[in-house]
Amino acid sequence: MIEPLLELFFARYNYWMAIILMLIGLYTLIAKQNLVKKLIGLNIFQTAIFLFYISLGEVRGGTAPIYLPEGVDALYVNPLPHVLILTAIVVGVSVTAVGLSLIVRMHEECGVIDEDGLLKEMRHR
Amino acid sequence: MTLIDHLPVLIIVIPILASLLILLAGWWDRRLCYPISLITILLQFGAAIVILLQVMREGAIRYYLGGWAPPFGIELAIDSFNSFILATILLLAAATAVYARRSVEREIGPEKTISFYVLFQLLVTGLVGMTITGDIFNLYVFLEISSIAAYTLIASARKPRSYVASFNYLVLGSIAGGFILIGIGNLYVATGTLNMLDLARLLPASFELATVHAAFLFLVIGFSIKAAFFPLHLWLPDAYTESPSAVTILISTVMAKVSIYALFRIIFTIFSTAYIIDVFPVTGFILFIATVAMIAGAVLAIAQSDLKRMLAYSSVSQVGYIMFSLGVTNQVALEGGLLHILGHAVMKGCLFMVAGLIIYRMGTSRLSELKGIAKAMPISCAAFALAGASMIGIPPTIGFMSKYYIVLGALEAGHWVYAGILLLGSLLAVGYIWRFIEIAYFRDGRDRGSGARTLEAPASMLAPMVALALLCLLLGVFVEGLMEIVGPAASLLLGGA
Amino acid sequence: MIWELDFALLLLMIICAIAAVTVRDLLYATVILSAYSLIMAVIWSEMNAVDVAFTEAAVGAGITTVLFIAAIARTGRRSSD
Amino acid sequence: MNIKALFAVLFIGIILFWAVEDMPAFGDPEAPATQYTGELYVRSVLPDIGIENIVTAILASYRGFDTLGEVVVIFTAGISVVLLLRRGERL
Amino acid sequence: MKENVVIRTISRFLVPFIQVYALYVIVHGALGAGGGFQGGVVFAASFILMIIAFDLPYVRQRFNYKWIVICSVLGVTIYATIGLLCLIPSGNYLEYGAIEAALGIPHLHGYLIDAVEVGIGITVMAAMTSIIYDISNKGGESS
Repeated sequence: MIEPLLELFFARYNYWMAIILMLIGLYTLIAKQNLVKKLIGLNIFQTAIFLFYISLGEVRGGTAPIYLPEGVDALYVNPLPHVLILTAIVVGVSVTAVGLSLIVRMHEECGVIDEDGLLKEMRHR
Repeated sequence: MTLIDHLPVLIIVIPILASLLILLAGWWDRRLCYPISLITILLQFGAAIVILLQVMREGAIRYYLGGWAPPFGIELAIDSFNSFILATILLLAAATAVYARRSVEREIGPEKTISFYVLFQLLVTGLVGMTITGDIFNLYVFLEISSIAAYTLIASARKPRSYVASFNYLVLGSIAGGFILIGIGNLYVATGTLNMLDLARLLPASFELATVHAAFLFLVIGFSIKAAFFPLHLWLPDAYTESPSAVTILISTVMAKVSIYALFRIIFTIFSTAYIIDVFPVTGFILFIATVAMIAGAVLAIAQSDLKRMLAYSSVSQVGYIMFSLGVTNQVALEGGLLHILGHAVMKGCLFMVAGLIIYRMGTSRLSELKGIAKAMPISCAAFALAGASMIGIPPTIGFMSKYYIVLGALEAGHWVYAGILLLGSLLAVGYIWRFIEIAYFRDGRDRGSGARTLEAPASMLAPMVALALLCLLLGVFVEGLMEIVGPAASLLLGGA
Repeated sequence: MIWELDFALLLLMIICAIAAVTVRDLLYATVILSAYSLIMAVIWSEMNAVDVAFTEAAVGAGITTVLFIAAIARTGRRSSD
Repeated sequence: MNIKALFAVLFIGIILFWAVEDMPAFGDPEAPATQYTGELYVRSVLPDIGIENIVTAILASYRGFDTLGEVVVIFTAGISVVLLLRRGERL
Repeated sequence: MKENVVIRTISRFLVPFIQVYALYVIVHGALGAGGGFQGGVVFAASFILMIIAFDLPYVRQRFNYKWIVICSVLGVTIYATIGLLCLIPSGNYLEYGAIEAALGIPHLHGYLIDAVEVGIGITVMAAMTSIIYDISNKGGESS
């Protein structure tokens, strides 16, 4: 009973951990009031997705996808997820930058950066 | 190889270079921004028409970037469905670009015009890229270009409310982006490729895997957030209401339609109709949600007291119609759905242009302050009435034709109850359109210059609005010609020729 | 790849993530997020994704942290939750 | 609010955990992703392009259009921040 | 910020090294870990160090908005133009092999990839620096 479960766990523990991180990030993104906290959650969420991708590319016993000198035979890991994630990291930092500048503007205009405070502020105007 | 063969890539790359040119030229002289932007979008529109004609004549275009055939490289794949959407969105983008100048002068402020036009250009380019790419990860990259541009453009109204709306959209949009990324990863794990046609070829072998089901769910949820499909529409009303008029028109017509396009592309091209009917039966669920969306969107629209917000909720309702045609999944309904993508873009563009004009002149779009406005702005209100008639579905407008085909398809598939509810939804559309008509035409306003003075906006704003209003009518009258474009597209989606 | 090390780092990362989202001082949260990114970079380089690890170390632990700290300096570091 | 968020997150979590069950094991050399495009890229970068770093080769050549998109994303973000925050400049 | 001679001297000493390293990372992308994006970010990091050691107006005088606009435009232009150049010898967009075949220079493919990486690096450096300037600029007064 416990053996196959353990096997299932250890065969894919990277995926489990990535999913747990994703859920932590997603919960923060949805539920937290503070807007900076939301962006921290967004960062955790995205990084967890990246971990998931890198786990896809991993090959047991593989080496980094940079050619070894000729004559050396090697098993390389799958390079495609790395390329995709390089692009996605850029997208992540761009979204973070835009989000932070929106937060700075909101703070300049309203003086608060949590959701309830902003809603209250909106109702007054 | 002539230049025509490279048109699929030039339609993306030249506008990117043009956006750089806008930045540099604006640095030199701010007045140069607008003409460059307008010329670029008009050129793009012309190129889209050429591509559409070429696809109709010679069949699908496949352009291998870098000369690498898939699954190695990225390809641009344009078929009859793609090219139709491409022409539609660039038509609306061109109309918006003509409209934008005065509205931007009024609402954005002089020192921000340069960056506004750069982002405007990048938003349109990102959406064009999303439409014609044949690689699912490339789709994600262009989605993020357009999303980042859209977040900022919404906030460019520089009011606290627009910042909040933009941030909410940023949060939901990032969640959607993350879901799409997870979905792409799951597809990649199941098949090992990212090319859409390659995926379509390889996926049926692994249809039973939970990984594929999860990929389907994540991609559909992600793009449903972007397309504001009913329970996931929460970002939409604020984003549409609080952004500058030109931006509202652009995102409500072009951007929403491209998200719906991506949804169609994923459901019909990558996963096939066989998948959504037999393997993972979701069509019934989609029909149900789409019907709820139609009714709830219309009811919420009736309850609003602000013109722009009312139109925003009406968009939620209309997305329901398009998704309904997706759920019916037969030739006639899909033809109706594709017609409705074009028709809704045209009429909603026109309606938001009227709202923008009213804000331009009156400084507000609250319905209670617009009593008797038809006397002051006769052309705008007439355009509103015409586009509104199309929204309700009065023959012979395009809105009638598309709804007619959707209902016909639903009846053909035996969904009697849903067809009835769909007609009821049209009645609800009468509710919110009539509210404005009544206020504009049949209520007496407070003293507003005793009727002699007209408040009509400048011609550069009126012209695209009138053109779109007439287009609502003309497209409905000459619907036969359109069917020649839409028919092959629908049968392509269903897996035919 | 040594799975014990991998596993320990992943657990540490989950602890960092929970700490980053629960701590009330935003500056602390940002610094913990930076540590989280750095551990992520270590895990990736250990999974043979050297380019991505380099990028994450430079962007996630570097630029993102700087942007967060700059924004927090302008908006205040207290958070209600 | 928190309860709603918790339910949404749990829903997503269930789909994710469900998806993982059918995935190939972690580091499995037989996985379709590694077998198909992964192998193809590793075998063809040196003869096609002739540089050592496979990731750079894919990034700049095979999937160069993605990278163009990536550069445009960062450019868009730069302009966005300019529009949102900068005051009193020509831009 | 309080005058701090130690920090200023050390960072004045360090900044050129960081920038040289960034250039190395950009050009080294074809051989090992690294590439345009990483190098651009490291280059931007040297400006961050200068902002911390000196203050924002000082750095902004040295590397002002004009340069940022020129650099960010230049990078994207390099990339897109190299792609367009591939159309001339009847290749597809970004088909470096077509130029290599047309000119007959061996290993040109690799050099073009280096050129593209330089383009990426320039844009990333300029955009990141601009973002950092704007977000850390308290009060928003211009330079």
